[in-house]
Amino acid sequence: MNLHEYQARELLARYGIPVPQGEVAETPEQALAIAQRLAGGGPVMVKAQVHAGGRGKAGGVKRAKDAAEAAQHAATILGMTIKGLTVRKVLVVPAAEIATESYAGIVVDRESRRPALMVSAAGGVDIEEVAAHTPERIHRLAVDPRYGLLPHQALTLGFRLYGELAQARAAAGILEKLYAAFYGVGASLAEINPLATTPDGRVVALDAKIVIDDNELDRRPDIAALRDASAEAPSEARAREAGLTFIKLDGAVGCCVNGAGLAMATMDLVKYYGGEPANFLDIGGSSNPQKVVNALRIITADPNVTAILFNIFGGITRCDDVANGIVEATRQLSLKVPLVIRLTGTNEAEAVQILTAAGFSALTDMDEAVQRAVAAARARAA
Amino acid sequence: MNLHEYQARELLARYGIPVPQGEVAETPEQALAIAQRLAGGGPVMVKAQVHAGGRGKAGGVKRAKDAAEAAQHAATILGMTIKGLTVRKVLVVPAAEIATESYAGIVVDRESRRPALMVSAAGGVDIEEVAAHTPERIHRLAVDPRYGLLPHQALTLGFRLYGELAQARAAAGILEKLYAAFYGVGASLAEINPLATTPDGRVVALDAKIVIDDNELDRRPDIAALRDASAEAPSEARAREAGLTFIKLDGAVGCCVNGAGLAMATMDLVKYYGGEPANFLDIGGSSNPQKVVNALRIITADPNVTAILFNIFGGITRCDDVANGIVEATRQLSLKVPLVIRLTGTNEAEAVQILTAAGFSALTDMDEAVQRAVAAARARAA
Amino acid sequence: MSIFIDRHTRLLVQGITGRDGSFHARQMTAYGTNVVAGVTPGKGGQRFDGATPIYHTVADAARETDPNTAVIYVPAAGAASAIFEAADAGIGLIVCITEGIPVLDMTRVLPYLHERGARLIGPNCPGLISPGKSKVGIIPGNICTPGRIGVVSRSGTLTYEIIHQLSTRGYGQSTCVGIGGDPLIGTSFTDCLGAFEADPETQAVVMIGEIGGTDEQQAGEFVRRAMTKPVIGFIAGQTAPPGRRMGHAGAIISGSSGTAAEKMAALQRAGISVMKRPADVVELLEQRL
Amino acid sequence: MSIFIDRHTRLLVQGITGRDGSFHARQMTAYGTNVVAGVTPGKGGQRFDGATPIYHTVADAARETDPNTAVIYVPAAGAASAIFEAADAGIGLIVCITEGIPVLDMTRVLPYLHERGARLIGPNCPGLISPGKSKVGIIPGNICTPGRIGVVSRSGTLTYEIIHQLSTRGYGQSTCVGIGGDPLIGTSFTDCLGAFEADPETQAVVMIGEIGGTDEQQAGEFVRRAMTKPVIGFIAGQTAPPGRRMGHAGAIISGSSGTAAEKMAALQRAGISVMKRPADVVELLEQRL
Repeated sequence: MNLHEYQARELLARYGIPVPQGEVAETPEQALAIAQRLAGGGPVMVKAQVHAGGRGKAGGVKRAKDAAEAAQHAATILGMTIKGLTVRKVLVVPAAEIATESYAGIVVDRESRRPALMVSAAGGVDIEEVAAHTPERIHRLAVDPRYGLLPHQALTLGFRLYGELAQARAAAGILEKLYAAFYGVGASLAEINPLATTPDGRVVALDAKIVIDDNELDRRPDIAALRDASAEAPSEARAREAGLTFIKLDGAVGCCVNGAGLAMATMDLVKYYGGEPANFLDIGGSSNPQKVVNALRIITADPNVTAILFNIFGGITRCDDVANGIVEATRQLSLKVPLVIRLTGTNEAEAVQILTAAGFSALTDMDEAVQRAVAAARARAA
Repeated sequence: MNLHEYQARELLARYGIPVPQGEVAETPEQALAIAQRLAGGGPVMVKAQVHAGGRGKAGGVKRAKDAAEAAQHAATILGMTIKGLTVRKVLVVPAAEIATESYAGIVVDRESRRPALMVSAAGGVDIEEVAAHTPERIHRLAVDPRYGLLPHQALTLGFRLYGELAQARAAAGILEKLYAAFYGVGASLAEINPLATTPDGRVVALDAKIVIDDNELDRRPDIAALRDASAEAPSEARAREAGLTFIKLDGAVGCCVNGAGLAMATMDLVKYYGGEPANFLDIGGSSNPQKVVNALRIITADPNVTAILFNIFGGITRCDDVANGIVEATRQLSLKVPLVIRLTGTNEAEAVQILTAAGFSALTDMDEAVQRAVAAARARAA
Repeated sequence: MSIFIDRHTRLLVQGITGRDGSFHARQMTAYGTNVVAGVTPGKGGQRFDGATPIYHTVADAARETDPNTAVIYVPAAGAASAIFEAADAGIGLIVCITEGIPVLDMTRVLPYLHERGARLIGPNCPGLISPGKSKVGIIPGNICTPGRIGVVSRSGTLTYEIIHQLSTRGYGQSTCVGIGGDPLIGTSFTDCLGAFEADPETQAVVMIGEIGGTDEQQAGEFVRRAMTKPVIGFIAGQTAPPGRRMGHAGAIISGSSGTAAEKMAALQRAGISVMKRPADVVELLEQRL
Repeated sequence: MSIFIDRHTRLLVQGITGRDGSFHARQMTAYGTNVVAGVTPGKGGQRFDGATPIYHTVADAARETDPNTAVIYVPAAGAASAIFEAADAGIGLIVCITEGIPVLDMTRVLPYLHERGARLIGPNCPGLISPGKSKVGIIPGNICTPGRIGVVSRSGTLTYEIIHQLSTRGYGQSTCVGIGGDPLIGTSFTDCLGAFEADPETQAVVMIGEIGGTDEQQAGEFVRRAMTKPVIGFIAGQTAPPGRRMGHAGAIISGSSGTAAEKMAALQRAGISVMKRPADVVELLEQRL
């Protein structure tokens, strides 16, 4: 789960990291009031709060010389669409004078199987660019979680950023707090970019990004409560609430599959046979017919979908349960697009009987089903 | 540093361990008021708060059937002397009905070099007795501090105490909190004895003991503030404030030594030659003459002391500094007992010169010095 | 022979009285797996289906019944603890079916296992099966047949699809291992490939990877360097968009790394025959045998 | 030969610009120890006494000057961290002079060292000296003479007393090691006895123990089982009252365990000649040589 910048800033501040004050506005008037209150009419930054990289390039981050201009910028940015997402909130912060910009981040590193801390004196820019072109400018440390980030390790990284003891110590303190926050909030990524120094020598976190591991949310209701459903595609929010894993894509073939790997392979096979998948959808391992109903409801809500493909390999999932769900769903929803069903495995025979009785035909071969679905989608679209 | 029972109870409660409520009284009137408020006039326990084991046997723990009797017991116990320590506070707690009594404790185990958790269903009695006679009734777990006490380990120990899931879980929860408290307060020992079950099945900590590692106090001012100087021998409190390590004993030969091992060996040698040491005193490695003055002031305050022995092996400690301190001290204090001085090592020659000039003689051999001091003490006492 | 499990497997089921645990304990017993004990705290002293003894703790179960393998069906909130518990009791092979364990918990679990020399398979995996000998986990026994092809996969049902292709066209399996779809897992492709290479019964290996991470690339490197047996590969997720978690917590393209194209190229460079679609598996296998 | 340190010792001084660190860095250099670098965060790039390079971190110092031994004079609040830092940089012998490190910090430090195969001497110890070769710590060089007696002790000045007795009566030392007075220390009596047994230059060993713990009893067991060289022992604290910390954090009798009487008996049972007083050392030594 992605957090907004303003949420990430608040969490880091809670762990003791120095973050300049700022507030969120949902209207130009609010932006004006915040700019006046926090910056006393001086310059502020107005920053779009959306789950998308490259906000700056897209015009979602602007400097305002005074509160009036802050309101103008807020008016421009609010409602703007960045990478398909509508901006509903802006963060207003006093424009800091910056002496230097660095980078500090933690991510779970799959190779070392540890949280990896990264710092770079080349901050304020896309760290992936730095990693690609000047990897020697990034200092990495895979932290041993049995000991945590040790003080000398933090200080050694601090000296990689700053040659002066006070700043190196300040950076070390921020890294220790960032590590504590990382485990404390259940993050899979936590970054400060830029980690800036001010002209008077302080070290502060100017921008923050935190991604939460979805598996942490059950045990952290306070973090789960930070989810901004308005920042997701509506179909994905609905799917999540229904316990389905759904990702919307741009194609015409709606896919309903049990199992993530098989779902991906099904999408790939749609593409292989010349079609385009409309979505990733995993109904999971359970056999609850209601899940099938919910899945179909979400898929059919997409106007781009011109054919629907079921691909079920029964194991724990019972094919007859899925068949019953399909029959029930088509009773509730008036299906306007063709349905291609592939079922095999546990209770396959019963499933075929149920579907046949309801007027559907069922296939057992994956390739055949995908080809038919692609053809049906194309015929429909034509 | 030993904590009082009431302080240990408060710390454990702060870590979430269920501790029945109780309050401290310094007068019988306070005890009466507490008994009325907490027990509604019902039975209470009145417990002496002193740093001594065997309070119960010494009559320092009494059950009162009502508040009036609580006041009577408080009057008896307050001012009582237990193992040389005067009782100045009593803890008043409602008398709990108890179904079973167990033991739970953590100590730093020198052999495994880990904190060792111990539980026993044989609680409410001296655990050293249990360890000596029925060691199989004590279940031990050396916790790996890299991982902390893991939930399954706590639950496994919980089942060693209770066969029923809810109580085993409750005990496991208490053990996890006890472990957190142990590291959290910087303890070298933390015990709950008895860990009791109530007739309605709850698991509660009825009595608690915590010893803090003195080395933790600098970084834990809140814990250091719990020190009750009135519960120490006054000479020891003064020594501590002066940065000296001092332990009062009952003999006649006052000892002033640099280094703990040499101080112990000096005391042993006093005994070997037929004397009794009056104290352990380590002036430490520094050469500050003021420390010597303070040391002499503390030793001479003991009326049992009939001779004073200095034993200094100069290394970092400079013998001339010690000599200057002795001269300075004897100028400030009017010394009424003979002084035997042994100095060797760094700046020994300068020290001898200083002492000789001031009218003292100085020896270089430890055995000779100890024999003279023992003889002097004996002559004085006779 | 086979890898990891066989007729000598003595299985402990953690969470044996739960919904999933009880269902699959019966399935595994029916398949012929020797289920020696179960664990459910609070139910120690009872028997599962009137036969298998249940213990409060793994320590108790281990002392009484000497299991060499544990399978975990405990819900996500307690699953990491269940892995710690099995490892602490000295169990050498631990199979964790549970999905949804926070990855930060795994950063602490994995070194604990490593220190004890215990092997974890999973979490978030279907387990493994050595057809005709032993089944530990949830892979449907009826789609498998004994034979000489090793199968290793990060997926569940996609693996069944491939096993199904193999079985229906006469290629039985030595062992099928689902290593799990999480970012941090106990046993890698490379670990399994090494075991298959050493297993005299295994003739060729099918590995089924997906987007995310670099485990497949490392496996390719291992194949190039150390495998003599033919390997057939598949990578799911060619059409996955970057930055989105494709169901499996580990199936995510980060920036430009972890793509299917990158992985397929790495496998091909390593001499692995890469399927374009699951249905290609037998044809590619026949080319290499 | 000698144990742990010799002419090949390349020493890093952590806390080299502090009050104690600077004083003893000069003393060690004067004694002939090869002090290759110092560490004081914030003073990287400077030189100590115009000669020894100073670094911000041990990692930097290790990369540039290749020390094999580190000695720590950092105040108690930072000393555990300094041990971690030295071990993390791959230094194999770490001598921590600092007194006052919380014992719970040591519960985390010791496994860290163990994982890296690093040896810690101390904390709260005077360090060690191989007379005529190298000195690491604070033992006064002028009381030592080169020779064939190994000395190992939990104490500081008491050790000097014994060394003084030996030197003035013609018994030089191979190495004198102060292992420290804390409850948890890196190197035990047994470790040192084993090293002295293996050192061809050492002819006999004097071990100076005290009340608290069971390290001396274990050392006795080791002597009985594995030592061929004569060992002379002393235990300080016969007159210590139970339950009181006698200066050293580790010198405390807990209940009825850790008493001097118990330890002296254990040493005697192991065939160690036990002194009644420090002055007995040479006489007992002469009986055994």
